[in-house]
Amino acid sequence: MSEQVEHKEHEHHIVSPLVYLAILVALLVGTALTVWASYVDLGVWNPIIALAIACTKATLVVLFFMHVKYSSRLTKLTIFCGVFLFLTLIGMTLADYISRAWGQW
Amino acid sequence: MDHISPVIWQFLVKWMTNFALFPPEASKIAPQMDALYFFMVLVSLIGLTVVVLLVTAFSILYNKERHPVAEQIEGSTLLEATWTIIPLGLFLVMFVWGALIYFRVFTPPANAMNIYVVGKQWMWKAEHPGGQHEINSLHVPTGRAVQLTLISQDVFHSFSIPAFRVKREAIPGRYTTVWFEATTPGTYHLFCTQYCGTEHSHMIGDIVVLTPEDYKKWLADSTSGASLAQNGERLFASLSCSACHNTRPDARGPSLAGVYGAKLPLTAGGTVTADDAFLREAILNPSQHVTQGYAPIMPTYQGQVSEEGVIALVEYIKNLDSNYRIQQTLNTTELLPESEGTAPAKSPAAKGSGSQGPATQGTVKP
Amino acid sequence: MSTSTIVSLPDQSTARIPKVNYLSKENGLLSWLLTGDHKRIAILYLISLSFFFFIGGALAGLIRLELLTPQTDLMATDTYNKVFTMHGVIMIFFFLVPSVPATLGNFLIPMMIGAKDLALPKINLLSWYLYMAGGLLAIYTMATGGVDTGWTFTTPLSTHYVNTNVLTTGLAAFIAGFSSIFTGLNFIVTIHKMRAPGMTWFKLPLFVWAHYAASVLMVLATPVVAIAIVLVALERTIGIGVFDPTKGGDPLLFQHLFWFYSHPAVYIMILPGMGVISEVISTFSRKRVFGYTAVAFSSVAIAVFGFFVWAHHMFIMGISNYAVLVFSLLTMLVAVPSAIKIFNWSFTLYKGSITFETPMLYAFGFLGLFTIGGLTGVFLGVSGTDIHLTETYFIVAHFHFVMVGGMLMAFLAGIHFWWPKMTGRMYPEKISQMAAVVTFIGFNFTFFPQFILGTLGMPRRYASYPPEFQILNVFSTAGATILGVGYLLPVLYLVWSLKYGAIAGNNPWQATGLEWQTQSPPLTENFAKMPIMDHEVYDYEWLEAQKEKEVASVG
Amino acid sequence: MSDSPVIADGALDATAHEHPSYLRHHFESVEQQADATNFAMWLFLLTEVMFFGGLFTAYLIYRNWYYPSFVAASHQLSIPLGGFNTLLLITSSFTMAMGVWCAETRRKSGLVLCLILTFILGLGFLGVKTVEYSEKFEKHHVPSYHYSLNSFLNPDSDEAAKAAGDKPLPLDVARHTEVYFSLYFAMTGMHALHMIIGIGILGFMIFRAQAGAYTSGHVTFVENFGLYWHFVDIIWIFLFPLLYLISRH
Repeated sequence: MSEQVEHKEHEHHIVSPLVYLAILVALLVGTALTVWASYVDLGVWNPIIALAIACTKATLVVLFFMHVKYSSRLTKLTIFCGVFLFLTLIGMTLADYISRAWGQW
Repeated sequence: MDHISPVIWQFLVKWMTNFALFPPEASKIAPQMDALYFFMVLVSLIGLTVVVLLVTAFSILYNKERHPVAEQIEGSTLLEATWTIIPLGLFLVMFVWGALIYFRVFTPPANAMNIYVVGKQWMWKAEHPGGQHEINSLHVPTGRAVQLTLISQDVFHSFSIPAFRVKREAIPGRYTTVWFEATTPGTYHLFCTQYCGTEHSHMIGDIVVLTPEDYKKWLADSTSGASLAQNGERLFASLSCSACHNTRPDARGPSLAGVYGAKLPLTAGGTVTADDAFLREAILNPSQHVTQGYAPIMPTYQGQVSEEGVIALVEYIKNLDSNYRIQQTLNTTELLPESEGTAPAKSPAAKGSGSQGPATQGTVKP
Repeated sequence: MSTSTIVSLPDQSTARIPKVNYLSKENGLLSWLLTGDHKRIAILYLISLSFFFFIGGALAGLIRLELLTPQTDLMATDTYNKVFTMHGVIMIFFFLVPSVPATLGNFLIPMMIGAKDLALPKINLLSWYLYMAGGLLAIYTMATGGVDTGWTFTTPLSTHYVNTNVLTTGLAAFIAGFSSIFTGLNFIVTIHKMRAPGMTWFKLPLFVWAHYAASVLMVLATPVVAIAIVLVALERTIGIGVFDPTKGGDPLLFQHLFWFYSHPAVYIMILPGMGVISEVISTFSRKRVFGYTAVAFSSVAIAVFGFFVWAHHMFIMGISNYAVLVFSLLTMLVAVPSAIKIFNWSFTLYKGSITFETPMLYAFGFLGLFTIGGLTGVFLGVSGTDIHLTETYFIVAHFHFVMVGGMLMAFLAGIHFWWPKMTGRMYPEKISQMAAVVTFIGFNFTFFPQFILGTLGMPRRYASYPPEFQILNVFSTAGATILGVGYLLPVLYLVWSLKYGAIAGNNPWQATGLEWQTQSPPLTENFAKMPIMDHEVYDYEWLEAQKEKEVASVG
Repeated sequence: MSDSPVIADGALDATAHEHPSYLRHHFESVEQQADATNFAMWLFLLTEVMFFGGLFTAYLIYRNWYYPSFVAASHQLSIPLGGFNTLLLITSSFTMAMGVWCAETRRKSGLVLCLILTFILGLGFLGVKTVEYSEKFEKHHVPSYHYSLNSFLNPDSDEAAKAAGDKPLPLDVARHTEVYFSLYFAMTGMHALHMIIGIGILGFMIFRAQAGAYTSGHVTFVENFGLYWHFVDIIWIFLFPLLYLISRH
């Protein structure tokens, strides 16, 4: 339905090289940041920060290098489904492992 | 009669005499499980009948001869809602009922008698607390809650007693438990139901349910001389466990008296209830379960003790109500050449935070 | 059966199979092996699937023969173990998963949505080659000693305790998995991007909806079992320790990963079958499917919920009790959409104008057997009864009711239903109706006793069993022979009909789908001109009007 | 319901006018083709996400179980090498994105250059990985029957462990480093496999690009390969902190 209309309206968007360059710099800074953060003792926050930086970097790559910012709703929905199911797999499996430690009932 | 082939005749006779729709109910949980089972069968039959009736009736009423022109109908939200909500409601009733039974099957009562079962390719080995061993059979008394603590030495096995309606996997590397209370004396099937390799179908045995008197007799007849805890004690001594786990003031390990069932604070943070599974883990992977106040110096015993050995040790530790037993072990240890102990400490006072005592048992996490 | 029939065959004296069609366009083996035509690939699949089905069926026959007596007298236990393992592997990975999607789905989805082909024809051909590579590897495995882990490859049995061909079988399943991923991916892209003008989502036939739902499962679930197999292979070869309890791994993790695929996999197997049933019941009651949107969305609901229930295969395996509660509850929810479907199909018959051709008989068989299969699934999803019934013949019976009674019935319904479209010729009606009835009877004889056996506690995968179970096993084996006849008959008469069957014409069933509005067998491009969907789906009034117009223009 | 025939005339208009050679017969238009293949690529990446999903699940579970072992084992990895590899891969992602841009704006020599750069960076990554792997081989840190616990039991004998200031691990904790290395090799190995496949395709693309295949308006292949390459990059973005940067303080 909507896609038929959609792919007419979304003209092929060409991202400027300057944006790519900016993203590259951001990614390199992110890498430096994550290495630096790992040497600082932040307790439980260490892995959380590392993952947060990684997620940000991944989002940047997905949005700009992979053009998702300029893509159709269908592509965005597809990625959302993928991430959702990925989290389901991890979340529900981990839920079993974590709740095993709660003992019998 | 002579025109009926004898083979078929035999077959029919066998059928008539052996025909059963469900196994005998020989445990306390069996009638409860069967009640749910028959409720579900009933619901299924009604559901199936409704579908079959609908299809048959419509096929007769609206076949092409009777009803040459079809009437186009979009659907009916009301009807659809009906057959969404009614099945959902029924399924939810079954879910709750089933969950209650699941809860019962896997929550042993506090006074249950514990029997250890080790599964290995392809046999079941049962270890009674009194030291009786059995292979591919299990003797249990009626009227007494029996808890099985299962473990496998190699692959997944599954300990299934259809007459009791209980079944539990024996997993390598971890204890699992199940309990039952037998009600009717007799001999019942024991199956391994998880596929475990070549001789899977021969990993079977008998569950012999005896009256309490007969059971006592059986226990007396089949004793091996030493109880499981005594075997554990011997092992405890020969592995030099008592070199550290003693009651001396300078002991390097926590005293184990009364440790079973206590809540222990861990170095890594948090507390843990010392149950069978924890004791097993603490013997095989001690460094990850260090009790607060002690250095992580205990060596692992993985690969040095068989599952049966671990079971004996666990049983021994479980039965250490006071330090008296350890004292005795210590005395035996002194006979061993590598024992470093001097005279056993006289003070029977428990040392260290290792044993918080069963008094704290009431504060189990909900 | 019934005297009235809707087959409106063209006059036999003048009827001809259209000269130009996808079968006659090119000749020679190469034209088949290098084809990009979805219809030809579907035929390739149909032939190879049937081959694997009969190998799997022969193995099933051996299993039933061995179980005729309580002793292990026909074969040794390890032979028996290999036989049931190969039966499972072949039937699941090489028959059930690809059965309806790869044959009927491949053939019909582009035609139903008015496209010339699937979006990625080369990928489609590639998935057939992957399928064949996997299948032949499985056969090779069987010929060189087989494998005896059960189709579930349970660790640590599969990694450390057997010395049979686990690696090659795993590789075969891995390759077949990618074949199924590519098929699913192709379907999703095609359904999204290749629909004819006017073909909106709610004008898609329910067959397409069901395939869409199944494809989502194929694409998202299959890779998880792929990685599980890779890890098993690595554990077997170089001895890494992800699942190995002696190294600190957790064998239950393998089960989690395996069932994350293998539970949705049963929906991959059954959903396309449900799509077939929707088409067949609608056509032969000449009526729009009752509650089209409900049936469409229930397919999607099954696919979505299907992802969240996998651990109900592990209720007694030592997962946490809290997880048992959650997964059991979710399992109850996934049962509901199937119930909706059953009732909607039943009510499609209401005020219809029903005829009883073979596909309809198979569909009725499906309704009954799938109802039983689905309801007994609830017995296993409820945590309490699962304790007693799991790992026994009850589960075997349940699975076969759903898969053989459901999926295979649907597959046969679909093959008969679209046979005229695929080949341009009718199958012989009387004998095929008989075959449908024989299958139904044989099926019930074979698998119903297994429910009782399971309740009595007979464990599955046993080569020998206590003698008191013999009676029911004899019933089951006797039924299997009837079932075997029921499956052999269609092969014989369908092959016969290729040459001697009556010429079908465009639309022998007076069905409404776009695939019926073109010649049989269709052109390589499917339609002479690009179709435009200007009517509703299952629009029998539109079809009537079309027919009148045709008559008027001819007259 | 209208009575118009299902087969419409004029629908063939789209194919009536001249269409480029790369338009496959079953598509109506170039956009439809590009859209469809792009969507297919995304779906394929979804399967890849789930493929790695199994590994990430396993990683998280065992990291929770055996945290001390994971810490000690991760100290065996070299952050400079890993960081350098991250740098290489991110840069290669950038050059790949630039390649797509060159293809879109029809700059042939630019495209070839970008592809060659990506190719070299990718090879560089694999080269560094080989160095890392061979070090693990020498130290017997590859999980197998020859796995050695020496670095963890006597950290003083091991440079990396000494540098990280590791204390000797008890035997049972040290044993579980094997689980870490199992996952390390499974995850980086699968990643490297994807790199190798990608580099193979890149090599093929360089030749095609030199022949001008992607600079005549048909950029789908380059774009889709770009998606794959970026995906491989993303996986590494997660692998690096998860495997290398566990508790370095």
